[in-house]
Amino acid sequence: MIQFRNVTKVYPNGLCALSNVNFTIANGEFVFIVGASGAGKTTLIKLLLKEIEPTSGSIIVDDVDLSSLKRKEIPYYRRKLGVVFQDFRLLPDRTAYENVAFAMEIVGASPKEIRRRVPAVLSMVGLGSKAHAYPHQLSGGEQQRVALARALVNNPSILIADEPTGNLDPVTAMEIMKIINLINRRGTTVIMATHAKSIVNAMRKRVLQFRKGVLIKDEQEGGYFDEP
Amino acid sequence: MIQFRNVTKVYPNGLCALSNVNFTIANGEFVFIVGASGAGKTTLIKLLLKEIEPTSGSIIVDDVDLSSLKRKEIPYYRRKLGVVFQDFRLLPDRTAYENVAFAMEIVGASPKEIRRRVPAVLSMVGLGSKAHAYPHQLSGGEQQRVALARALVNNPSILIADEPTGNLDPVTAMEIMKIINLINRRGTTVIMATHAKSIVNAMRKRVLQFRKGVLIKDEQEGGYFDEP
Amino acid sequence: MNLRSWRFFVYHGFQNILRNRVMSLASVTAIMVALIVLGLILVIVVNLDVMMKEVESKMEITLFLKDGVTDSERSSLEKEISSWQGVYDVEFISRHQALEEWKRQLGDKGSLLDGYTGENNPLPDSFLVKIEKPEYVNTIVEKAKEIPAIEEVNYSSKVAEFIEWLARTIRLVGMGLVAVLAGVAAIIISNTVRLTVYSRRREIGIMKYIGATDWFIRWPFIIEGLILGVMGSVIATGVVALGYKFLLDRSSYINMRWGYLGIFRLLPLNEVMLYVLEASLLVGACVGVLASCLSIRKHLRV
Amino acid sequence: MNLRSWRFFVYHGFQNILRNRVMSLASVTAIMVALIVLGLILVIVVNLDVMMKEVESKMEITLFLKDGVTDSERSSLEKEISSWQGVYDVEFISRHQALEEWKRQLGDKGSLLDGYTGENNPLPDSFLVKIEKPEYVNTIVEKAKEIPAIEEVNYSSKVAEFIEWLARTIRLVGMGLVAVLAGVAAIIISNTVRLTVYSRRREIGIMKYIGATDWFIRWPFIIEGLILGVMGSVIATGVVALGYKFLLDRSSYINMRWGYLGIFRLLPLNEVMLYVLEASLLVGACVGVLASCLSIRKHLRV
Ligand SMILES: Nc1ncnc2c1ncn2[C@@H]1O[C@H](COP(=O)(O)OP(=O)(O)OP(=O)(O)O)[C@@H](O)[C@H]1O
Ligand SMILES: Nc1ncnc2c1ncn2[C@@H]1O[C@H](COP(=O)(O)OP(=O)(O)OP(=O)(O)O)[C@@H](O)[C@H]1O
Ligand SMILES: [Mg+2]
Ligand SMILES: [Mg+2]
Repeated sequence: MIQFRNVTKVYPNGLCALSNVNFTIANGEFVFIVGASGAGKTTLIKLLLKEIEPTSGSIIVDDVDLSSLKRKEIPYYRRKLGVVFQDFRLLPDRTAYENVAFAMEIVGASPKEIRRRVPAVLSMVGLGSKAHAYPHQLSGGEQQRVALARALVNNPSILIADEPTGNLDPVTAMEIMKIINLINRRGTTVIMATHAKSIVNAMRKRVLQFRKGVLIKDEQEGGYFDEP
Repeated sequence: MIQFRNVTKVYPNGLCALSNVNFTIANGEFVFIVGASGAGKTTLIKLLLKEIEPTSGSIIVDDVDLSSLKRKEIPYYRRKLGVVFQDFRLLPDRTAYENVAFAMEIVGASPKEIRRRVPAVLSMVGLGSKAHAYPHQLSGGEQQRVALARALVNNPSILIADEPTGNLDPVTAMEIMKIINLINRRGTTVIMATHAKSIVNAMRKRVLQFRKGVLIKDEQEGGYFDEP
Repeated sequence: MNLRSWRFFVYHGFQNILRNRVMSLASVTAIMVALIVLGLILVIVVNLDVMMKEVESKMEITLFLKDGVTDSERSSLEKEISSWQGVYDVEFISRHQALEEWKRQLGDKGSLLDGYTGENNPLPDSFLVKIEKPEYVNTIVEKAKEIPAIEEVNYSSKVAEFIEWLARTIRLVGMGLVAVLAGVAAIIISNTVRLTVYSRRREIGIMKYIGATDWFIRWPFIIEGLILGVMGSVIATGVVALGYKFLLDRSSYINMRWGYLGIFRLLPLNEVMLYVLEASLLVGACVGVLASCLSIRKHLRV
Repeated sequence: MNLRSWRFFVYHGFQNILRNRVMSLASVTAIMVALIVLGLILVIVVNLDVMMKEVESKMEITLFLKDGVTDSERSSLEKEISSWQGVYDVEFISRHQALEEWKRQLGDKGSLLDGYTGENNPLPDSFLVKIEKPEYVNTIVEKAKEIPAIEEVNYSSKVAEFIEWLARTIRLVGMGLVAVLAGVAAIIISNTVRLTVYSRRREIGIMKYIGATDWFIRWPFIIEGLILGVMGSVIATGVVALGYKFLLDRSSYINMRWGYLGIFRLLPLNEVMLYVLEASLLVGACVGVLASCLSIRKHLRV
């Protein structure tokens, strides 16, 4: 369960990226975070990842207040989350395979397990043939899918995806959404920030819409609402 | 005028990203480059920018064969092009303003001209208020718009944009497309790689569609054709 | 930390080096350069040290005789001393000669000594003993001290004192220089590693965001630092050894010209190089590891 | 390249430094450290050089007299020489004394000279002239040579020869060390700049892709290298100067102990530091610029 309680984030330069945000996401839910460019979607995800701290308010994940997490506990908390970053954040000097394997090495998986699971996840996102390419040898969409594979490989209990289809053509995007939906059906909570109106409208899931840091809509089975 | 003549690009690892591509783009045209992820769109743009060399075939821009360009002439050739890169390529240690101003400094614009033009272009892409933020302080869509502003600031005769709306919500994306369309009406050739089906279908411009490096469709007033 | 993790760290330590060849090469070069200088200084100091000790001990020894030693005793003593191993000349200097010499040394003020003549002469008779090789000095001094007719053994002089001081100074300055250079090496290496880490701060950030623990991130860097340090020190020792070998091969000429002074004798290769290898391995490894540790710390705060 | 471009380059050179503080600090430290070592060596060599020259020249001079110089001529000559500036002692050594001394030096083989006695003695009479300060040596030698009664002027000896050799060796080794360290500094600085450039290869790439000419990209880096080099050398000179000042302030104790040997006299601060400043500015600036040039070249090939 994820809870945002009166969360406000003001960046050091005085910009208020989120103001007084409240919501609760139950385990196993599928939630779209939408909003115009600069609305605060990525900020919300960074807060959830404890990459940045809220200026006020508290964020509670599985009954733990993130602000009470000790430095040492943070890595273990993050392992619960699988994250697809908007800027991918792949290790530039490792191949697609190694990038995904690295996420498993971190949690201490055995080499055997790694050899079994990594190729499976890579071919799930349609990159079976590109396993040994370095990020700079991959197209934008391919990099994005490597990021997704890395997020999924450890079977996280929460999948957070920031614009995971931004660099994908509609067909590939739909395939990716099918995978994410499948993951969600197996019990993983999914939080996905996106601009893809067609996807949001097609999936009919819960939608949290932001405008300039304010949560303006929280709708079950919602659609993408174009602001004036 | 831009001409691709039997252009083939095989990457050093043996991957054929473009095979035997032929097309001609007249001055002042507006062309969408579409295709699935990994179809070769970015490769095409990199070739046009002389960032990479074709394996065979020739690329002719304004009657000059790119392969005949001397090292010294390349920068001057590139100044004719305004490019929005898929990965933005902003200078991380300069503000939005400075990134755009830098493109003008390169061509030797006067400080006065720079002070006049940069804020105008930034507010055109809707970033007037974010002029003094560094790239890491900007959201994904904002960075993309800085990249667009930089591409436009020198009034290039050819605008090349790789996925310029990938990180933008539909409303902002439409505004950006209006700007690009306006630029095109003023006589600038526009070449835009994109996945945004709705935009392609709405604009009714010439569409070049690629599949695995092969040009499979070249249609005036075309639409986005979902492959099976 | 189980074995698998360690294999992982070592593997990635090496992989880091191979993947970032430019950086690694730069680091190794910096370490190597610093350690070459260190080695050079060490070689010079060790050699100078030994040389100076030789000069110091290659002194003439003066044996002062007791009063009332008879001429026959004297000449048998002279014969005995001459027969000792390492002695190549024994010269008798009578108290009268000694007085003359003293007067000469005093120059102007020689007249002060005019009061001393004949029986008045306060100086003792003495032998001036010249010694072949410095190794014998101590034995000879010991032996001489045991002879009852000998009052006192004196093997120092103003010049000897000065040379001693010079040796001490060179040793001191040399050691100081070595210390300074070790510091220099440390700064350079830590800078290099800091740059390496700095240039990978993005990577470090990524690792953190996908749930790597601090130590998991740290170890490969530390091992990388260790490897770089050890590589640098091995290469540096090799270079210094080659240079020294070259000098040794050439030293016959120098010895030909100045060998009779007996002080320019270079130590054998293996003797010197052991010091150098030890010192540079120690410095290289420690500094590599320390530099890594310090450098990562800052960038782990995310 | 007009004035505006230059202002732009210099501005961006400085801005690069300010924006990449970690890198710049690291670079300046590396340059500084290298130049401090360089300065240190320079200070030592310059001082040793002067010291050794002093020791060399602080010799006793022997003036050999012509045959047939009468006693009265001799004593008036002795008085004249004594009156020369810088002479503090003149001692007459008769040919007989000289022969005795020679015999003594030959030791065992002294008997070879037994054939020489009285009129047979092949040695000339001589004066042993002791000189206050080394500056006077040359003048005195010149003056002495002009006196008709003086056959020959001899101011060298085995010891003098050795000291001369030592001085030459130290000068040589010192110069070699300075050369090596200049090389070291060059390598370190070029490494540092290479790392800086390497870490900005993305930026360089971006500039190229938006149409910047090679020189437009190069200049700010070159100016950055220049600034870093100059900064490093100024700081290094400062540090060396401070250290040297400290030593100077302390040197009174050393002078007290060994001053009578007259060789441990440190050169005044400004005299030494001028060398150091010049050398380190030159090396710092040149290497900074060269390193930048070389480093950028590779990354401009895109
Ligand atoms: N480090 C920062 N310092 C200052 N302001 C920031 C920083 N990061 C983001 N911002 C600002 O906060 C606002 C919200 O940014 P955020 O990245 O959350 O937007 P977003 O909803 O993800 O937008 P997009 O869809 O374009 O990615 C933006 O206006 C942005 O400029
Ligand atoms: N440097 C490279 N070395 C090897 N293969 C490469 C390299 N760059 C791209 N490729 C491959 O070439 C193909 C075309 O890549 P390109 O970047 O042109 O695709 P794209 O059409 O832009 O895709 P996207 O929409 O995902 O950005 C991809 O399969 C990619 O993996
Ligand atoms: Mg975002
Ligand atoms: Mg692409």
